[in-house]
Amino acid sequence: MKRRGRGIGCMWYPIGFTVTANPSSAVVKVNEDGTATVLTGTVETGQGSLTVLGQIAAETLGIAADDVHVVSADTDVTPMDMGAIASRTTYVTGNAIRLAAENAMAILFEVAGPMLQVKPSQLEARDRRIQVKGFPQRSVMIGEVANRAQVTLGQPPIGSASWNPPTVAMDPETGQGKPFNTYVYATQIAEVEVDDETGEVEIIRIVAAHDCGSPINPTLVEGQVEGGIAQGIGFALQEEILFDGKGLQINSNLTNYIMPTTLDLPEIVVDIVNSYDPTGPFGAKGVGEPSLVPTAAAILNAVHDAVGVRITSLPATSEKILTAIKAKRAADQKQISA
Amino acid sequence: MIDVTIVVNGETRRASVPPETTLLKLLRENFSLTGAKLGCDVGDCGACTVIVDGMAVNSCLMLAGQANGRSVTTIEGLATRDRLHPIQKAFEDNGALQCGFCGPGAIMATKALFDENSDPNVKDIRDALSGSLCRCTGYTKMIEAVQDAARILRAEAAAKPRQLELSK
Amino acid sequence: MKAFGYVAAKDVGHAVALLGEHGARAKVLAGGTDLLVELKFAAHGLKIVVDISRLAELKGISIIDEGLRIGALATHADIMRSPIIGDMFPALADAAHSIGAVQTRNLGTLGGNLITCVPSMDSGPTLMALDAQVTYADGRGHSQVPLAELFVAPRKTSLGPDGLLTAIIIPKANFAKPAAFQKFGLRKGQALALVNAAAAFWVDQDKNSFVQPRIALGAVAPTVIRAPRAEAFLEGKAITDEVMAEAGRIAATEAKPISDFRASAGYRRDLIAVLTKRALQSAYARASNKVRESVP
Amino acid sequence: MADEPKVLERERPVVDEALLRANTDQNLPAVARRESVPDTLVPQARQQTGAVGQRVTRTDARQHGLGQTRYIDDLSLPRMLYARIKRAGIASARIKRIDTSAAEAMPGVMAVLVGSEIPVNSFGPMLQDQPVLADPIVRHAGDGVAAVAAVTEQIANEALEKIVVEYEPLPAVFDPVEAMRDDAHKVHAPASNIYISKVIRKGDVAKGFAKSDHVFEGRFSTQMVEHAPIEPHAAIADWDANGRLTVWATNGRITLARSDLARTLMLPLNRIRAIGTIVGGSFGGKNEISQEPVLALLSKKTGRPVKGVFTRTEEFIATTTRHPFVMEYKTGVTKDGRILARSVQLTLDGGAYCSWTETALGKACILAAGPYRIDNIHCEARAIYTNKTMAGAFRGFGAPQVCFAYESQMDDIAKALGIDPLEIRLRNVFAEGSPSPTGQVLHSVVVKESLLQAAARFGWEARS
Repeated sequence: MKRRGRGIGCMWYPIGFTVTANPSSAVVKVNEDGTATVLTGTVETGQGSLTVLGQIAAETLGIAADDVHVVSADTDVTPMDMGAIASRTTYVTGNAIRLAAENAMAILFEVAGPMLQVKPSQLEARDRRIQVKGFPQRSVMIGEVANRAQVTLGQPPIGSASWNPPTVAMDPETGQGKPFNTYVYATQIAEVEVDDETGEVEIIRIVAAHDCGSPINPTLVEGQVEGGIAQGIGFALQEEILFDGKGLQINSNLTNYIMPTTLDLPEIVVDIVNSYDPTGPFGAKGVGEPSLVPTAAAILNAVHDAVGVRITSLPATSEKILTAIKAKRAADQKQISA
Repeated sequence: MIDVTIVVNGETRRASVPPETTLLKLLRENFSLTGAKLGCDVGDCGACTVIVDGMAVNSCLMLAGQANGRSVTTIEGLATRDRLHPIQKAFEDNGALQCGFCGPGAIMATKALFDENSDPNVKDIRDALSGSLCRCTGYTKMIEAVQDAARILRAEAAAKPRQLELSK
Repeated sequence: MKAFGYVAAKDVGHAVALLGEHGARAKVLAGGTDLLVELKFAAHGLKIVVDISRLAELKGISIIDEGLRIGALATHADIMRSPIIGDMFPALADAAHSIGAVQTRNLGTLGGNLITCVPSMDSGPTLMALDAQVTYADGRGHSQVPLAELFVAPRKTSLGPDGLLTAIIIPKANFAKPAAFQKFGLRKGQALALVNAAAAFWVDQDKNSFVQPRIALGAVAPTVIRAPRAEAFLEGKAITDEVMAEAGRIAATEAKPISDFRASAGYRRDLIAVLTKRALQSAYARASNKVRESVP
Repeated sequence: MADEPKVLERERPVVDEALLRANTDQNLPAVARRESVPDTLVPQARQQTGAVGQRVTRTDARQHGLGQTRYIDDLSLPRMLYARIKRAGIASARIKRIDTSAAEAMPGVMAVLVGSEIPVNSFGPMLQDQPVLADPIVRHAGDGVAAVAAVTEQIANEALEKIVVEYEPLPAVFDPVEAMRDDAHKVHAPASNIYISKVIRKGDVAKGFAKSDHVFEGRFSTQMVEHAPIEPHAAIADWDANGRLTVWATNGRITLARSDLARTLMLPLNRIRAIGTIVGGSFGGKNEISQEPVLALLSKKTGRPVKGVFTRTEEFIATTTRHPFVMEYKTGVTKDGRILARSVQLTLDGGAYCSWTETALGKACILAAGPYRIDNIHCEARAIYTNKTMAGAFRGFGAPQVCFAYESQMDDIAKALGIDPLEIRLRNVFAEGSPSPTGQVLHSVVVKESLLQAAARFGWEARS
């Protein structure tokens, strides 16, 4: 018989390195037509980081994502970056790019001030224009300002900056300290069906509500969470590197290392929790790693809800679950007969 | 060495290769068509998927000699100079790919699905993509993209006869 | 892959001659989904690969005097798409569908699947439950044997070094015999069977009882096997859930599953009982639907 | 975030005509149509300001879809050679002798490399305990022992078979709990197998347990997992005539890759250029160097660029994995489900080398108590060497393991006390300003909101 159950997994997760400095540097160059080029030493590993970083630069410069080109991952060309790790790119590299863009913008404001006959501090960048705060009709195209800065005044609008999340070392005896500058939170709820004759788990759906601060790009946030859940499902139910008695791997291939396929994944619903972190770029934190953290917990709690067995060792293969179901039946029987 | 003549993306290509050359190697190394990827080399991951005589196959599991005289479509053969194939467009619009390495294979598997079934349901789509392993996306947006592409292609197919009429 | 020679066989005779000439140093290439994997990993001393994939005489699915002939080169996709099979032997189409994924089903052939002779093959049980025969060619000409006689041991068939499987035949007497296939793997897509099971039987409409029941099991013994005691138990019995469950339990005692990294022998036994029961139930559901369809 | 997004007119002071043409040529993509997005946001997100918050399509999506993204294995340089690494295939041994002569004599083999030729044969983000090629101790079966560069991959593979390695087998230890015993084989003799430990202590757990109405204990364990990116590790090294090294690598951290290369090769940093192309999936598995120094030295030896691409088998046996954990949880609660005390012991199986274990251990230890306000916490964690594939960085750094444990126990507690699983979490979760287990005052805390939002979307209703 198939039995349904539901389970919650709730978690917290930090952004950036543990205590250790993990700076990012960035260079933002506003071109003489008002487009921009960003240099970053991080690497695109599929998360969409270059897209997000371009959006952060664009937002700061008051231009559109398409106006920004991001150059990355070349130690001869791009400034240092601790890289695509620890869910830190949006938060740390994003802050560095925001600051670098602000520095480039400061040059443009200096140039635009006289053009608009106001002080630089009265200016803002918006809709590809530099405009007087509160008087959007008094404005000039960014490209015009950038061109004047570079070609007429000889002050190319180039900004660079670094950012490192502030931390406080942990006491070696008690671990007390501030290892990270910020954390994200998430809940996933799984609904499963367990076949009590075979132990097979079918995941019906997973609902995820993740905090990533304010999302820079909701599509990419959802993509991270959906992908993390798929990895979490593998971690919960299927995947395990196995060794023989001599320490040689038995299943070192994708035939026998059981990664989820399209047919193994349920419907996934992703919600982004309304949140704003003032320490992140435009309120953003990160989302890469946390996405898979609560998945196994949610699934195993749902299995427990469905058939009343607590699986304490992962992966919860159908064999483990059936064995536990049989043991529970035997124990229940005993209780009845006793 | 064996001589093979293959129509690749509509163009007749010839090569002389050692018999143990797979179709994947032939495409990538002899024809410089690097869209199909080597992910596992044993037909598990589907990153090397191409269409041979209308069928999606793992090009890592086919010898060049087996493909001799056949017609092969690779990811490079989908878009025209002016236009993305609707599947490619839908994958892009939906954010269906992340690292992108499985993309060419998944898109070719989708193309083969549409050649057989213009109105697939989610189950059909999951079945058609079960040979394309993806570690990034959880397949969710990929499936949405396939549904989108199917809608676009059906709409285009429905519009075609009308356009012909109008042009008369 | 290491170097080897390659010949595209012109016809069955040519292929058999090449196999006879090179013996163990020749391998047959049909779909290639197993062979290429083997060649990529094995430190083979292979001389030649005989490509039979273009031999038209080994293709096609058609009705002949003896029954249904499935050419050895019919791919799993061909079997899934065949209207004749869909109509008469949906269990066979289910088994084909459970193999690999689209890409490998388009390449992999029925003959190739059988000839690998791995215990977990998905094509074997249903065919065995339908009393299939296989035809083959070798230096002595053409022969036909029951499928069960093809299987000798894991990765070992009864064919000689120059033997070439040519077709699979399901006898006419079993046309539209209600049958079902069940498989249990470690995942739903691209799964290898931990256990698979097929059941086929006629229903005596008056007594609602089992007639000529067949149960075949995969991945639970050195080769695909029948479960004769379970079959004998069913013969003539009224069809009930309890009887089908009992047949499953008997079948579990007839198998000799092993423990390996995928599952323990004990778990495989549990699965045999469940899958056998479910195959019987599902075949019975098919039989009932057929009856309903035929009622005007 | 900025105001209402706007689609802008393309109005350019300079060279606008050319730019306009360029933009039309690009056939700018629209973004996904999703129910939650107002229609006005859908078209031309790439053209909108403010850019933040938009469903902008990925900058690499077009090339991904066309199959035009160039991953390392798609690149090839003139006169490029192919490298393969011979793996030990034995988990614990001393290499007595390596005979490469037969391989070197093969036509098409251009160079062979062994560990003793590597200037500084060790690397690692925290402890530099991992050899580039084992010399002389093999600590897990996936250790590389020799490498070959040849004109084709096929020849390189055949050459590997001709390299003869003579091993003296050493005792081995595979179970982390066994490895902690004094008499266990020392993976990095004479050092202890317990190579990192960490403690977090807050309040007084003994008192907390004493005050608790119920105490729950549980032991949980998790397995070793592979990142399994679809793209295998790949790199090309080109040591040019000026003594400058360029390395294209599937590496998510080129800054670190360059310093590791400089260290292992004893080169100044300015003579190394590390380039990361788009990586075909990492998940933490491509956070450190692996074959890059080998390729560099083979390139130096041959004066030709050298490419190396891991096989799928090598992806499993020769790259990092997720740490298996053994976790002991003890939790004291009041009868209404408030957690008063939690003690946790974590044992991490680090495999043969440290890699990113320190980070996994640290994060696991900090996060082990869960997102809950608990006044009394004691968490101890230690990492253990075994003769297995090394564990390292993997999406979540120990958090999925501890979350599995603390959330499983949370449901057990809820069930025993007859409290709804959602409710018991709501009673315990952090709020804005809550102190963390390390005494940090937390800000931007929305854990309660995430619970309520997920529950609402799921349709969670308490059962009586």
